[in-house]
Amino acid sequence: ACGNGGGTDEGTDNGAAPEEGGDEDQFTIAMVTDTGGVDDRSFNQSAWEGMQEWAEENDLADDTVRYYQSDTESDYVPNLNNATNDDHDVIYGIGFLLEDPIATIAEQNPDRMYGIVDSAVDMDNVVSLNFNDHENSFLAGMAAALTTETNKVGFIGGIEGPIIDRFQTGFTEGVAYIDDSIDVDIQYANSFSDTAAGQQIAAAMYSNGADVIFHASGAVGNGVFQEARNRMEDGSDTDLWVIGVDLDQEAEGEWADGNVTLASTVKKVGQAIKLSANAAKEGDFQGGENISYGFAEDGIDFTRGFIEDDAWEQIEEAREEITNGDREVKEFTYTEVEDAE
Amino acid sequence: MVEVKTDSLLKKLSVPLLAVLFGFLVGAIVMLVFGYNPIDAYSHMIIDVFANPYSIGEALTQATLLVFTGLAFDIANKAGFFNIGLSGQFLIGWLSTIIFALQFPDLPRIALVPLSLIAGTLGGALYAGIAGFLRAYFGTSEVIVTIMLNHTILQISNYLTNFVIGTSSRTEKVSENASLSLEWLTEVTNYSRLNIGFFIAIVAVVVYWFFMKYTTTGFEIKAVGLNPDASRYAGMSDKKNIILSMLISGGLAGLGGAINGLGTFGNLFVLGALPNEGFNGIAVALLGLGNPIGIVLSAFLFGVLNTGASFMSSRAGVPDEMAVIVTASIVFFVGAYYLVEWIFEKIGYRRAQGPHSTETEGGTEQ
Amino acid sequence: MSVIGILQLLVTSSLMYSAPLIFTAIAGAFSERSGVVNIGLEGIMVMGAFSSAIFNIMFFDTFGNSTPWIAMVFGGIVGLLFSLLHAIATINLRADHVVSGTALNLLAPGLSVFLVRVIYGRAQTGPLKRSFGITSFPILKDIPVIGKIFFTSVTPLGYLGILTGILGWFVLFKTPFGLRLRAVGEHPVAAESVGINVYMYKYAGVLISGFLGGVGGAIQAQAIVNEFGVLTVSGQGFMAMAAMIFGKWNPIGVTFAAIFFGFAQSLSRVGHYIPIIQNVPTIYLQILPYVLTIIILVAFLGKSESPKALGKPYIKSK
Amino acid sequence: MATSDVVVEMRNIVKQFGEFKANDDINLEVRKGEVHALLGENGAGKSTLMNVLTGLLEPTKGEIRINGEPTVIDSPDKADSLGIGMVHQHFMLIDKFSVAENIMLGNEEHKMGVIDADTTAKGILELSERYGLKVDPYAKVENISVGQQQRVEILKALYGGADILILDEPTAVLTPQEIDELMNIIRALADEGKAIILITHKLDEIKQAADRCTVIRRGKGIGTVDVADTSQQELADMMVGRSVSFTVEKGPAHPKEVILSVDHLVVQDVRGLNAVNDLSFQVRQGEILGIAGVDGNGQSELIQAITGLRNVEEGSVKINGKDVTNRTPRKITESGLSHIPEDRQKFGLVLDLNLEENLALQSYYHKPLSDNGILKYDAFANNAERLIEEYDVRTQSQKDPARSLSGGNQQKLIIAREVDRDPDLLIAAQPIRGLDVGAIEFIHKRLIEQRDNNKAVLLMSFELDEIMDVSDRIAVMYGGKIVDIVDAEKTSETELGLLMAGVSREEIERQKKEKQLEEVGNNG
Ligand SMILES: Nc1ncnc2c1ncn2[C@@H]1O[C@H](COP(=O)(O)OP(=O)(O)OP(=O)(O)O)[C@@H](O)[C@H]1O
Ligand SMILES: Nc1ncnc2c1ncn2[C@@H]1O[C@H](COP(=O)(O)OP(=O)(O)OP(=O)(O)O)[C@@H](O)[C@H]1O
Ligand SMILES: [Mg+2]
Ligand SMILES: [Mg+2]
Repeated sequence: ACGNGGGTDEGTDNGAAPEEGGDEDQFTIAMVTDTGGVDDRSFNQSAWEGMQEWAEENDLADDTVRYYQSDTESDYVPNLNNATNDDHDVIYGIGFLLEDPIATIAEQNPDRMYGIVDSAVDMDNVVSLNFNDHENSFLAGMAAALTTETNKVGFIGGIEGPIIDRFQTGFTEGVAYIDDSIDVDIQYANSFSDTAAGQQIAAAMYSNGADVIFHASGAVGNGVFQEARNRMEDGSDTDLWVIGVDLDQEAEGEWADGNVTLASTVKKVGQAIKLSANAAKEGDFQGGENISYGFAEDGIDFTRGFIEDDAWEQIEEAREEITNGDREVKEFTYTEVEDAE
Repeated sequence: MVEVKTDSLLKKLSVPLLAVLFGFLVGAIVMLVFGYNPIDAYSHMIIDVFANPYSIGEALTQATLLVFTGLAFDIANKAGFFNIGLSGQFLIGWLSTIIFALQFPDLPRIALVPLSLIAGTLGGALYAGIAGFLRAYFGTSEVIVTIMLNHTILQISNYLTNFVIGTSSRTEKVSENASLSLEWLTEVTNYSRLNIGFFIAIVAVVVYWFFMKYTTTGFEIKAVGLNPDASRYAGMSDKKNIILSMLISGGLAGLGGAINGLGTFGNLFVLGALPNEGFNGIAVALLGLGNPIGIVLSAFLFGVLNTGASFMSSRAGVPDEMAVIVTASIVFFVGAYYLVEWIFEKIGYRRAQGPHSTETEGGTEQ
Repeated sequence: MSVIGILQLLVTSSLMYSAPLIFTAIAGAFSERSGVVNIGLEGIMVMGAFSSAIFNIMFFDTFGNSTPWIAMVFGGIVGLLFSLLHAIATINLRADHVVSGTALNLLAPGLSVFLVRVIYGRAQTGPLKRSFGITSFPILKDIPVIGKIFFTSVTPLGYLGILTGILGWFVLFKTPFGLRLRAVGEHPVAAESVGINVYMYKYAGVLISGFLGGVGGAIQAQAIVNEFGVLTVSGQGFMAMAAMIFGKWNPIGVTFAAIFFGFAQSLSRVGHYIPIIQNVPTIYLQILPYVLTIIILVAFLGKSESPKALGKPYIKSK
Repeated sequence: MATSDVVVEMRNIVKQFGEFKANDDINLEVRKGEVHALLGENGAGKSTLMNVLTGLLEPTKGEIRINGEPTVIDSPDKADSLGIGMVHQHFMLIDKFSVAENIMLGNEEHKMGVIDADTTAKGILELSERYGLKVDPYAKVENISVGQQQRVEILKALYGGADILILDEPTAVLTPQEIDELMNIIRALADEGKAIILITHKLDEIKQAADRCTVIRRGKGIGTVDVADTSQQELADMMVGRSVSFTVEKGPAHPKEVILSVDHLVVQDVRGLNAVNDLSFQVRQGEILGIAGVDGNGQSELIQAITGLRNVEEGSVKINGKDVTNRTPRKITESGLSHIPEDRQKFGLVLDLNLEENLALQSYYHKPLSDNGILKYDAFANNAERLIEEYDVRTQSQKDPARSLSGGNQQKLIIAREVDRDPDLLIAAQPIRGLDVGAIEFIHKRLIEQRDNNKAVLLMSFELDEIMDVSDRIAVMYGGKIVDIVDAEKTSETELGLLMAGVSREEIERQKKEKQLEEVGNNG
C-alpha cells in the first residue's frame, strides 16, 4: 500500500509540477478527515465515498485515493503534511475545522493543490467547496411545516456558528413560507457528539408539543432519533418525526412498526470532490475559487422519505424554483449580524 | 553498599524496559490473531518516524506536552493526590494563554511570549489550586473535584471560544509576536510544529528534578504525601504542601496547555472532548516511575508511538488503535512489576524488598 | 408546558441519563469496599458498551426484542472478564491500583475500536438493531399525578438501577458475604486472621464491579447512544467514580448521587422549558451539575471516609 | 505429667524470611490447663512462632503436633478448627464494625443469608458474663477504649471456641487495674482447662500468672523453666543473654526554672467534648514530671495540645516563658520542645522514607542538613551514621526504609532524633510501649540523662511501674483534670491507683486515717 514512495525523499520530488507529482504519472487524491472519522455517517463518509467512486469512474487503481484519519485536532496538520509528503496531487481537508491547517500547509507548499470542504481559504492553491445548506434546510422547513399536526416544530443544532446558522435560518424560512404561525423551537446541544444531550433536548421538545425535529448536529442526532423511536414504540399519541442531515438517515429512524425519519437533507460532498478532482486532473484546478454547490449544481439533495404526496408536490415546486434561480433563500452570514448591531 | 545499589538500579530499569517489551509483544500477538503482520506494522510505526525529520519533530512536539502533564501528575502523586484534572488544567492553560495573547497582540515578542505563557501557567495553577484548597480546608476529595472541574472548563472554554473570544467555533490566530516557533527548528524539522516549548520542557525537567531532590520544599511534599500525620508532627504544614503541590501540578499542566496553544495551534477551538494530553500524562508519569528522566523517556516513547500510529494505519493497514493497545499494555506491565520481580527470582536473583510493599503485609509485625 | 409535564420530563430524563451511572457507581463501590481502587470503571464501561453493541447487532435475529437485555448481560460478562485483568494485576501481581486502572482506561477504547474496525471496517458500529426503549408501567401509570410523573414513558432501567442499589446495599451490609468483603477492604490482615480468604473476596469485589460496570456501559450504548464508537462512554466512568465517592461507597447513597448527576445534567438540557430558570444563560446551566456537585460536597458532606485499606496491596506472607 | 496433657507441641521449628531466620530450631510444648509464657526481646521471633502455629505463616522446617497428632496448619481456618485462637499484638479489629460484627467475622450467624446480629450479641453477652469480659456488642470498635478492644479480641477467640488461646503482649496497652483483671481472667480460663500461651516482656506478669516459661533469644529457643522456681532476674538474664539491671538508677532531682507552664487548659476530643478540662501544671528544669492515669482521661489530647497537634480551646501553654498556645507544631518545636509521640507509626516516622531521612525529619530545614532551602545529603548521612551508632539502632543499612525496622528499633530511631536535638523540654508519651527490658533500660537511662543535664521532661505512661521508677513528681489525670500531683518518692501504688480511679485526696486521707485508727484499734 505504500507504493507512492513515502515522504522521505520529498526534497527531490517537491520541485516538480503538481501534475507530475505521483509516481508513474498516476494522478492521486487524498483527504484528511476531521475528528468525526471517515465513517461518521456524515460528510467525511460522503467525501470518502465520492473519492472511491471517482477512482472507479476513472478506472484508476484503489490506491490512487486515500484518507488520513484524524483522531484529535492535533492530527490535522501532521496528516496534511504526511499526505503532502506522500505526493498526492490534490489533498482535501474535510470540514471547517481544517480551515487553518489547510491554510498553513498550503502556504508551506505553494506548488501543491489543496481543497477545503465547508469553509473558505482564499489562496491560489486552495479550492473551497461549500454547500448551500440553507436551500436544503428551506425544504426541510417546508416539509416540517407541512407535516406538523401540533403547529410546533423543532430545530436542534450542534454548535452555534455560521455553518449551523445557515441550516437554522433556511429551516425557519421554510417553515414560515408555509405558515408563519408555526412555532419553531430552536435549541443547541453545544456539541456535535453528545448523544445524551440530543436525546434529552429532543425529549423536552416533544414533551413541549413539537412533532417534527430537524437536527443539524452530527452524532448528537443519534439521540434525537433514539428519543423519537422510543416514544413511538411506547405508543405516542401523535406521530413524531425527525429530519436527518448530510446523508439519507432513513436507517436511523427505523423502529418496530415504522420509521421516524421524515426526510433528510443530503450534502453531496463526494460529488463536489469528484468534480473538483476531475477539473484538477484535466489541468483546470480551480485554486483560489470558492465554489458553492446548491440544487443548481447538483451538490445537494433532499430525500422524499415519508413525506405526503401533496406536501412533496409543494416541496418539489420550491426546489424547482430554487434550482432555476427563481427563488432565493436568504443565507445567513455574520456580516449581516454585524451590520444589524 | 554499592553493589546493592547497582543491583536495584538494574532492577529499577528492568521494570520499564521489560514492560515496553511485553507491551509490544501483546500488540504483536493481537495483530497476529487478526491476520496483520506485526513486523511490518512496527517498522512503519517506529522506523518511519525516525526516517523523517518532520515526524521526529512532531513526535518531539507531542513529547514536550506529555513531559509537562507527566511532571504535573507526578508531583501531585508524590504529595498523595490523584490529579485526574490534568486535562482541565491543560485546557485552562491553553485558554488563558490565548486570551492573553489575543488581548495584547502588539506587545513585543520578548514580552508577549513569556507573559502569555505565565498567564497559562497561572490559569492552570489556580484551577488546580481550587482542588488543593478544598482538600486542605474541607477534606473534599480531589478526585471528584478535579473530575468536575474538568467538565466545567470544557464547557466554559467551548462557550468562550464560540461566543466571546472567538466566532464559529474558534478564535483568531494569535499575533506573530506570540509565536513560539523558531525558524531554524522549523526548518531543521521540515515545517514540523516543534517549538521553543521543547527547550522550556528540558528546563522544566531539570528544575523539577532539582526541586524534588534537593530542596526542603520538595522533601516536605514527599513526606506529606507518604505520611501527612507524621509530617504535621514534624512541623510541616500539610495544608501548605497540599495546596502548593496542586498549584505546581496545575501550573505545569497549564504551561503545557499554553505551549500547546501558542506553539502547536496558535489559537483555540471548540473541543469535542477533553485534551488527551491530560490522561496520557498519567500514563507517562506512571511509566516513568516517578523519575524525571523516566518521564522524559516515556513521554518520548508516547510521542513516537502516537506519531507513528498514523504511518502504521496508512502504510501497513493496521488500525492506528494498535498504538494505543501497545501503550496501554506497557502501562499495565509497569503496574504489574511484580511479574518482573518474579521472573528475576526465577532466574536466580536475590529477593529484594519490592518498592510498594506496605504495612498490610500479612503477618509482618513491627 | 404544565408543571406535571415539566416534572415528568425531568424525571424521565434524569432517570435515563443516570441509569448507566447508577450501575457503574455501584460497581465502583463493590470494588473499593473490597479495598481495590477502581479508576478503570471508564474502561470497563467501554468494554461493556462495545460488546453489548456487537451482540445487539449480531444476535438481533436470534433474540428479537429481548436482545438488549441479553446483550446487557453479555456486556456485564465481558466487563467482568475485562476486570479480571485488574484483579490479577492488583491482587496477585501487586500492581498499583491506579496504574492498573489507568491501563484499563487506555486499553479499552484502543482494543474495542480496533476490534470494531476489524469487524466492520470502520470506527463505529452504526445504529444498533434494537435499543432499550421506554415503558409506561401498567397500573402504576394510572396513579393520579405520581403515575404520570414517575411511571409514564420512562426507562425501566432507572428503576432497575435503583433496585440494584438497594440489593447492593443489602448484600454489602446485611449478608455474611458483604461483611467479609468490607472486612477485607478495611483490614485484610484481620480478615485473614479469622480465616477469610482475602484474595477470594477481593476477586469477588473486582469481578462484581466488572460485571456491573459492563452493564452500565451496555446501558449507555443501548439506551442512550444506540451505537458504539470511541465517544460512546466519554467520561461517564469518571462521573460514576465521582458518584461513588459522593455516595460514600454505600450503594444506596451512590444511587442517589448518580440520580442527582442525572438530574442536574437534565436541568441543563431541558432548563429552557422551566419558567424560573428559562432565562438563565445556557452556559450556567451547562456547568451547573459540576459546580453544584463541588458545592454540595464542600458544604454538606465534608470528608469522605474511604475504606481503610483502599489501594494498599495485600501481600500474604507465607 | 502425662504426655496426653500436652496439647501443643512445636518441634524444631525454623521460619526463614529470605536469608533471615526469624525462628531457628525452636521447641515449644504447652499443656492443657497451664499458662505458658513466651519470653524474648523485641524481634526475638515470638510473634513469628505464634503466626506459624495459627496458620498465618508456613514454617520452613519443623513439625507441629496438636493433641499428639502431627498436623499441618496451613491456614487460620485450619487453626480455628483445631481450637487455636489468637489475640494479636496489634489488634486485628475493624474500627468501623461493631463489636458483634468483629466477633462474628468469619463465623457469621445468619438466617437465610441475612446476618443475625442479635443471636450473635446474645452469645457474646453469655460469654462475657461467664468470663467477666464486659463489652457492649452493638458499640462500634472505634468508639470503645483500648482495654475494651482487648476484651473484644479475647471474646473473638473464645467465641470461635478456642481451647488453645494465644495472647501476644496483651497488657502493653492496659492500665494496672485492667492488667490485674486480665491476669485473673487468664487464670480462670486455664483453670477451666484451656491452654494459654502468653507472650509478654513483663516479668512480673509472668510471675503473677504463668506456670512455665519458654525463653527465645534471636530466633533460638533458650529453654523452658518453671516460673515458680525462677526469679525475675534469672528470667531477664536468660532473655537478654547477659545480666540486666532493673532498678532505674537516679539521684535526687534539682528542679530549677519553670520550662513548661500550662494554665487553665481546655481541649476537645474528636467528638467535640472537653477531653482536657481546665487543667494547669508546670514542669521545671531538672525534673521529670510523670502523667499517670487510665487511658482515655485526656492524656493524649493534653500532649497533642501542648505540641500543637490539636487546637486549644481555652487557656494557655508557655514554653520557656513564651506563649505557644495554638502555634504551629514547628513554632512550638523551635521554642525548645522535643516529642516522642504515642503512636510511633502514625506520627513518629514516615515509614517509606529511609533512616537518614527519618532522622532528619525535624531538622532538615536548617543547617547543617540544608542550606538556604537546599538539602545536603552528605550531612544527612553523617547525621544518621552518628545517631544509629550512638543509639544502637539495629539495621542492615541506613538507606533502608524505616518500615524494615522492628518496633523497638523504630522507637530508638525516634528517640535518637528527638533527644539529639537537645531540647529544653522533652515530652515522651508511652515511650516503652511494646519494648523489651533491654530497650526499656536504654530509654529510661536517656530520659534521666536529660533531666540530669538540667532539662525538663514530661513523661506520659499508662504503666505505673514506669511512672513511679522514672518520674520525680507524678500528676494523676482523671476526667480531663489533674486530680493531684504527688512526690514519686513518697507515694504508693495503691494511692496512685485510687487517684487514677477518680478518688479525691481528701477521701484518700480519710480512708488512710480510718485504716490507721482500725489498726490502732486492732492492736489495742
Ligand atoms: N514477614 C516478614 N518478612 C521479613 N521479616 C520478618 C517478617 N516478619 C517478621 N520478620 C522479622 O523476624 C524477626 C522476628 O519478628 P517477630 O515479630 O516474631 O518478633 P517478636 O519476638 O514478636 O518481637 P516484638 O517483641 O517486637 O513483637 C524480626 O526481626 C522481624 O523483623
Ligand atoms: N442461606 C444462604 N443464602 C445466601 N448466601 C449464603 C447462605 N449461606 C451461606 N451463604 C454465603 O456463603 C458464604 C459461606 O457461608 P458459611 O457461613 O456457611 O461459611 P463459613 O462461615 O466459612 O463456614 P462456617 O459456618 O462453618 O464457619 C457466606 O459468606 C455467605 O455469603
Ligand atoms: Mg511480636
Ligand atoms: Mg459460618
